[in-house]
Amino acid sequence: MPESSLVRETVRGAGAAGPESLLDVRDLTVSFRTRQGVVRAVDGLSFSLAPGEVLGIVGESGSGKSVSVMSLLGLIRDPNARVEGQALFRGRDLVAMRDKDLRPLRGREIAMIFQDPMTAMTPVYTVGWQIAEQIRAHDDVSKRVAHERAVELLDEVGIPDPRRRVGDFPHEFSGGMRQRAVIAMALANNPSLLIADEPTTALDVTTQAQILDLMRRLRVEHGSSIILITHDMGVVSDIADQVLVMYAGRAAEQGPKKDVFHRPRHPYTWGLLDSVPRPRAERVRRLPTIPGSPASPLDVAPGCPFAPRCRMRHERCDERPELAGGPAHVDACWLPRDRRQELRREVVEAAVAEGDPGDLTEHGAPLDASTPPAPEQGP
Amino acid sequence: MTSDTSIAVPAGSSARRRRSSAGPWRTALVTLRRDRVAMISLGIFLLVVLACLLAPVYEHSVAHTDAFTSNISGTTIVHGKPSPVLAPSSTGLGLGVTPIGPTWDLHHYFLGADGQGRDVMARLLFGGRNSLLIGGVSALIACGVATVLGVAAGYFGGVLDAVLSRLFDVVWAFPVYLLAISLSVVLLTSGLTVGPVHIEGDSLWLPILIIAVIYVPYVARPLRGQVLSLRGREFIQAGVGNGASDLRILRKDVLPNVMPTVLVFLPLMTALNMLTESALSFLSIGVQPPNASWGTIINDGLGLLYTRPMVTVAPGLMIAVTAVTLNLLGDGVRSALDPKARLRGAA
Amino acid sequence: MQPRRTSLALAGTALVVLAAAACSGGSTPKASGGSSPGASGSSGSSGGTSAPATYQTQHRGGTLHLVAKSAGGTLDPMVNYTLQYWQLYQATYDGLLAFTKRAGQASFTVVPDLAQSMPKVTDGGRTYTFTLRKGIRFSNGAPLTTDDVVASFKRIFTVSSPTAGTFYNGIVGAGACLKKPATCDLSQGVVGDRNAGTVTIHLTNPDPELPYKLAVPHASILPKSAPPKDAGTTPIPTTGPYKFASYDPNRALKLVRNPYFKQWSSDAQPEGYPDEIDETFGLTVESEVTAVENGQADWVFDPPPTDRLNEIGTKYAAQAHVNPLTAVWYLAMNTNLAPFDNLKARQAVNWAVDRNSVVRQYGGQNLAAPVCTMLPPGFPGHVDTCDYTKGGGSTWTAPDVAKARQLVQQSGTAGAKIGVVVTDDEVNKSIGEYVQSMLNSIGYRATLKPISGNIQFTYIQNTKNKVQISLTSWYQDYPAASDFLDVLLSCASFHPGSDSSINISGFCDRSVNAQMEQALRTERTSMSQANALWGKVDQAVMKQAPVAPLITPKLIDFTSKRVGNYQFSKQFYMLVSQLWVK
Amino acid sequence: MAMFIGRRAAAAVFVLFTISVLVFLIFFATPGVDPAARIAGRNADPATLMQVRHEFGLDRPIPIRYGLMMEHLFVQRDLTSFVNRGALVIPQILQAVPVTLSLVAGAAVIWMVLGLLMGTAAAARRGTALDPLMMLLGVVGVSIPVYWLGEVVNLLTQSRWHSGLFSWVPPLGYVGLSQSPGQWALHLLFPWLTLAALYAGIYARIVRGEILEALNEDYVRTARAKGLTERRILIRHALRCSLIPVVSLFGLDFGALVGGSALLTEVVFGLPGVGKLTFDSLQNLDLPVIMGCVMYAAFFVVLANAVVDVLYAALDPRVRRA
Amino acid sequence: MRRPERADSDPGEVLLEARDLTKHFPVRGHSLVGGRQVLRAVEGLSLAVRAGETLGVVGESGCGKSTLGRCLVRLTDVTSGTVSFHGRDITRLSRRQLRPVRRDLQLVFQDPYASLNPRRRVGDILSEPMQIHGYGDRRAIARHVQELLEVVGLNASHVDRFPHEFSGGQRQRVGIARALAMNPKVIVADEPVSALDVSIQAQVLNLFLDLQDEFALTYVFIAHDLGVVRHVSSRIVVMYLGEVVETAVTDPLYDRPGHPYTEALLQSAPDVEDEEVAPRERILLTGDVPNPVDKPSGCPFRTRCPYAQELCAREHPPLREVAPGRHVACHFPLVTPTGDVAQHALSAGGSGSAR
Repeated sequence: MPESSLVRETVRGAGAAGPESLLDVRDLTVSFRTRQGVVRAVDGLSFSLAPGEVLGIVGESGSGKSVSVMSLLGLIRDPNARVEGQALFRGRDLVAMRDKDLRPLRGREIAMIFQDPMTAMTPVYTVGWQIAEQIRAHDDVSKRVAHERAVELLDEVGIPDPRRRVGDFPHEFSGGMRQRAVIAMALANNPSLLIADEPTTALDVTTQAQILDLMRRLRVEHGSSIILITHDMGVVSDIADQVLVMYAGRAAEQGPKKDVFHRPRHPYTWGLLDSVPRPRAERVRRLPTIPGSPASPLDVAPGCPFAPRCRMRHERCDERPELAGGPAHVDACWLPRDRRQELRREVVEAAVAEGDPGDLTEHGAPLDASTPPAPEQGP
Repeated sequence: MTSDTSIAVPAGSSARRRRSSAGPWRTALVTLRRDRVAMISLGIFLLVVLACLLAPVYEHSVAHTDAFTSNISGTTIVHGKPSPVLAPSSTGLGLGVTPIGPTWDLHHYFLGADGQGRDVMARLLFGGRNSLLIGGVSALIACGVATVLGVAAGYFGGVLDAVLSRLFDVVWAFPVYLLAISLSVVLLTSGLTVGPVHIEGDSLWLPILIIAVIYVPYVARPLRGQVLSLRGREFIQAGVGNGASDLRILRKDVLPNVMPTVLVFLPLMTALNMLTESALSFLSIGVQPPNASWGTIINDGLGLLYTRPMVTVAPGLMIAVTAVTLNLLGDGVRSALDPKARLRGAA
Repeated sequence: MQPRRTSLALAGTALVVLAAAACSGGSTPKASGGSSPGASGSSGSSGGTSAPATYQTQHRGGTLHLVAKSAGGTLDPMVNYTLQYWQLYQATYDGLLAFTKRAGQASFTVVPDLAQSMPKVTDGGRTYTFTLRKGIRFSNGAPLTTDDVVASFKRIFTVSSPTAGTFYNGIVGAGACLKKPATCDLSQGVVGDRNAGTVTIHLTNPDPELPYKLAVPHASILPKSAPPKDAGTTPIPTTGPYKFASYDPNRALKLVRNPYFKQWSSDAQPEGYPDEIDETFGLTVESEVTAVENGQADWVFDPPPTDRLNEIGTKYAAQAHVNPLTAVWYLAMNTNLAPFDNLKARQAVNWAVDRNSVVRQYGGQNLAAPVCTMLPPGFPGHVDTCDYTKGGGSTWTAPDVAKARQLVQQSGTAGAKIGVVVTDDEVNKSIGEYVQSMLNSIGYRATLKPISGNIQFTYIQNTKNKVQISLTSWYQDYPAASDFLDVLLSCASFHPGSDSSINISGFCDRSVNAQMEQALRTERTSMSQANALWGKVDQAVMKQAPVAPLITPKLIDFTSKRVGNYQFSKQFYMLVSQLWVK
Repeated sequence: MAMFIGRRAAAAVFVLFTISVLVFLIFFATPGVDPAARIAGRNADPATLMQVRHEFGLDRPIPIRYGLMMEHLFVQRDLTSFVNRGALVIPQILQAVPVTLSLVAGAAVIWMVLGLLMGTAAAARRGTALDPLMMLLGVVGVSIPVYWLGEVVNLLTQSRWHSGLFSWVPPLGYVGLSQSPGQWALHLLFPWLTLAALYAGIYARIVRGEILEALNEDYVRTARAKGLTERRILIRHALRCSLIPVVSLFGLDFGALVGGSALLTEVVFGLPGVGKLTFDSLQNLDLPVIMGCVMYAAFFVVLANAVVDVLYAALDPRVRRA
Repeated sequence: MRRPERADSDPGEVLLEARDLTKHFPVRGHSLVGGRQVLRAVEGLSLAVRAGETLGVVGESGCGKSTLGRCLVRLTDVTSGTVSFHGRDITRLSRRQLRPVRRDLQLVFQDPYASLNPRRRVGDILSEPMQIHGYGDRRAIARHVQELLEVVGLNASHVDRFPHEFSGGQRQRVGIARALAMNPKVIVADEPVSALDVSIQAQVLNLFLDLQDEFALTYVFIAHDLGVVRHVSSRIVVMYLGEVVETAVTDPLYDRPGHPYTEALLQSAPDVEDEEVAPRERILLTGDVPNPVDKPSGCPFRTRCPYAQELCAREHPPLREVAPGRHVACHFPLVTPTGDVAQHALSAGGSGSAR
């Protein structure tokens, strides 16, 4: 684990969580009651996070990545939502906690950054006011002190001339500066866990690079753990230690970054890696694609959720695969684990060569029949 | 030739749910139908409308009365005994003549009589027709005119927009009742002649038109704003990029997208216009006697407020109930069609 | 004169020659009434005695609170033409002559006021000579002199007083003054002799009604310093027991005692009782009545709303005073427009109208009585006849709708469209609705046009507006038949195309007109003969039926519990300054 | 800035001009409205009538009459009423303003407080019975004709229950604040409540809607993630941002009411404010006063629009901007 | 599997050309303050699009690339300069005169949600261009609509559906089908994939390429994603603050950027590394893009440029050919005429903030 030396001294609860894990999520399920019945936006998600570690959660829209972390902080206010499972943060179960008890944790122990810096700050208060508010929400300090601290924080996140800019309103900041200010706010109380939900998606590439750089630096300096949510494999590869690939509310694959990026095992991970055109790689004639559209939480296949879009789909996929293959690197797929790299090549070739497979209207990505993969025996 | 992949149906569940394609209109209708408050309101509103439509039936077959003819010296039956409809006072100085109060007998002056000895219940029903008609038709006209003007101002901009916007400003800044009263005073005495069409001073069209004119800016201004933002939208640009004429873009792209807002306005405007009509009638410049509207019945009843408050209270309650149902229905329509629409604060 | 809210002259009223104002207009009803016996329970009830009361000092003092829906316009006594302020002018301004300020019939008597005695009439009725009383001062302290009198008469013309052309046009020089007020020169018409203290008025023709005309507020004597234009809201110094202290037409009017007043004649100008009198404007009549009931105000100027009558007549009977008025409410039919250019159509209306229904609309038989002629019952010249009552008779008993329908059929006007123009207040509109309903029942297609009381009266006069039938009323100005018949129905009163054409029917019948002229001439010699002639004129008019007389109304005065010494002058109604609040 | 003020002023002048011309034309298009005969008096001699007509300039062509009236109204400021002759229009209006202001300001305080409380409470208690109940109450308020409510209130407080429950209620009318603050408030109490009943509901609904919308905003999520209390989130963040549209709407309503839209309430309660003055002048067809009132009202509406812009800037820093 | 560089081998005729194109927007300060200012969205820009090529336009938000796209298809009027199509100046044509041009010149929009009228059925949307341009009778139009749907990989039975019933990718296919309806020669695609999920993005990109092959289309492809632009383009235009800073054939540009800005863009782009490699050294730009209302003097990029010198503040660098086929607007380009990396760039880059 990198940077473990930088972990702050923290008091750990006596809970069941392993001594090194800061956050231990087990079987987290978030479901919504809708007119169409109960929809599971997150379905049995488990992961753990060590202090100082960066976990990247990757997935497309609707994969449940945001919902899962929001549920940890009790930020899902929908009365039709139901959160189950366990999320032990320093031994205390966040899921079971009442909002009243959870509130002191929010912002102080666990801070969060959201996607759109344009709308993340209340437009009618100055940036400094909002940072000071964050500080004073948890620390009993005077307004002056909080204000001074806000100036320092702005300086720390690289806002030029912070003493002047602290009195600016959010709209007077550019997008990048706003995201820096949001980060400053998140770091104000030195949280041990920072959750960043698509922090760079709305930013330009040059700004994105700056922000990622900033996060990398602050993580070292503050020793916070980070959960980074993104749809961009490039961003994850830039910063994460651990990667969790989500599809349709479930983990498709998770493990250390190196393993997931260089020896990806799940066909969905393959797709994510291969279908993105790369600025620095050789150009290809056609991009290998994942057929179909991301699964809607309203309509998840009963077995392997990815099956309808999978070129390697077979009968076994009617059954739900569990995460397996561990210890550190696990995936939820019925394909034989030893042949995965080989199969990946086949898929790419098939994807590129293949003509239009026709409209896959209702669940039915035709399987590439040329290589019927041998199903692996149960997990 | 083909693209390399196939497409899955997006919101898969919809595949199960629906056979044919559900347009935004139908979706809205479904949403509206599920809105219990709106549906109950609609039900009550329709009941009121129905009752008012049946006014002649009530008048002739139930109450056996004439809602528009004075019956000053007539008699009716109360508890089986004939009593005068208008009873002169026989005590004290013998001053004043008091109409009969509510008998709660549907056949004989259920809600009592007014100063002319007419059946208040029957007039209430007839008055409701006029109130609803004026409210509804003026709302339709106001919304219709406002749509045309607001869309034109927003879409074409430039001089047309400047002229229309100033015009809206003028009507807007002209205090509602002042404008209404000024127009009414003139029109009620002389009627209105536009080309070959002459509208008599006692025509229902006068209050309808007056109220419609007053409220045009209330609808036109927000619509103009909406069209202004719509004009920058990409699907309009796409139309331009295809070489579509303004008329086509207006018809195919702009109108269908402002219609929901207009529809949201409609029930709310109807309620508002009904209230305005009653206020005008209160100032004696709405519907002209012996015709009735709820407002004029209130006004008639104010002369009897201390002796026969029912004459005033009943139409007041009818207005309130109808306006409440329309407002609630409007809320339902809004959440079904255009949750962001703002009726007020259009400036 | 009339009780209506505003009234600028318009509304109001009155006028006519002599005395009391007649008025009508569309205003609200004024009720009146006392006819019925025993009606008012209060002390100085209606007709009251005419014996001069001795001043009761123990009742002196206090503040009298009057309420009126709205102000009566300008405060200038030479311009204002409303009953509302004429009533107050009785306690403030004086003319050379005055109507006796006493209850009952005595109030029709003219007595000397600022003049020591009744004028000396010479030159065949063309010259009147007055001698001023001595020692009278205006409320600003200035003594009253003959200069003030001369200036006042000139001022009638310079301010274009409403009656300048009808009351005072007989003064020598008046004709030129009417046309060019700026250069008005009455030096030949009104001559003052400062040393002798006399003022002589020269007329171009004899005018037996001049004393009445000099007793109305338009002939008030004002200080010569009074502005040569309508003084508006600025009070002009007074000679009477009170003066105006402040006036805001949107709020209130306030009268306080005139410190220079000393009673010189209890008949012409008695000392007043309250120390202060204020009149507050702006409440609805409904709340005015409530305020009086709750003791928050002492008297309501406006007629009470019909829904309060019963309450007033029972619970507050002791505070209500009902007095009969010599007035008539009638329908004026335009004799120059279809269908009422047809005699049968006009007669049909007279046959069909149920005057009892109108009485009920007005407030019941204790507040009004049916009439058949223009001259009200008890009025000089009145004869009990009724051409249009079911089964005949000399008084009205019931309508004959069948006959009316038949006449309509015969006239060939059946199915005609008729617009009934009434004012939009409660009572008038209500009667209007009845009339409309009645017209429909005899075969017409009638619609109702209620219009603002402020314009209805001029609107129906102007022939350009093509009014077919309208509801209006006339309140006597003074007890002479010419006030009704000559003013309302003579050819001279008909001015086509003008807003000021009091002959609303546009009725001009040569023989009837000749009869009227003869009656007028007879007045110079014998009033009783003249009155007999007027009675014939009345019948002749009704044969032609240009009008349909409906009712004669009564007036209710509603006072608070603490008010005493109520006295009703037939001329100017309740004597405000004589009320006791202590 | 100067540009902005200039543009605004030009627009305002245009609006006022157009409205005054309209009023003038409407007035003289009405048959029977010619004030000469009314001023001259019943059965006036034709010479007198002509004299009056001349004196009041009624024999001049319409454009000149218009010009004269405007000159008297704005330049010489000595325009007088046709009906209550001698009563200057401008002082009449100025005198009526405090009454209207008292009425509207008091009612505004009540309806804003009620509206904010009800709206916020309803938004905060969304999903409970409180929410629909309050909203229904709001709708009822909007749906009742205000004059009717006023008359019923008067019936109860002045007559029916005056001898019992409401014996403390003073008679209708107005008492100046400087005269007696207690009586001032007492006299205005029911007018305030009546007028506020109309608006409180609307504002509650608007506040609720805005807050609910604000509660879905990202910044509220941020605030929650900051660990702020729900109360603070609701009030300092959601409500604060919701105030922007609410306050601007308030400015417009307030302006219109001060400008005379409180007419019905003033008439019913006998308050001698601008609305009542307007009403009376219309009843009397008193053109100078009508003109004055209309100008005044339009001015207030235009002014309110401008003030709302300033308010907007004060409340919303995005508009303020450097 | 490299894609053949058609533009290299066979430069077609110039179809669409912009000369000295300038587009200014008046900016009214917010309601209370501020006079009129001018937002210089595009300034003095020239480019030429040749038949059959794909011209990629990259740049960060606010660089004017979308405005450029709209000017090219005359969706907005230009402030000055000309746009010509097939050699004909279309800058001043009226809407009526433009109509025939529009058949050949189409735009595909960024937001698949905003670019389709939510209240019209797909069939209606697709048949609109045909109705406008008189494609044929109803049945012909209906048939063609079905063909179009199939061409873009949608089910022909979807004609009666509304846009909201489609996923983002499918909507974008509808948008493409609409652009194809009248068989255009040039399609200007404005960020056509940036709103799509990554897995869908690849599908749509492939579709673009396939359609180009099938219908011999010419594209102007506007995007901010360097990978995407590289994938589809044969030639690239890099924009910064409304100006072209570099233009070159795709691969050389990506291999050896000639303008410091291009270099910074490339280095900033996050990328998945196939193998474990040492973290790349990269130059991070500091600060944000300046406000286009208030552009820096001289070289617009100088405020953020690691190599900026005093000359850059003084003089605006013209766009000049620094190597064959390669134009750079920089006083100190990073490549020499032979295509090598310039010396100063190496040194500056070395000392740059490699973090």
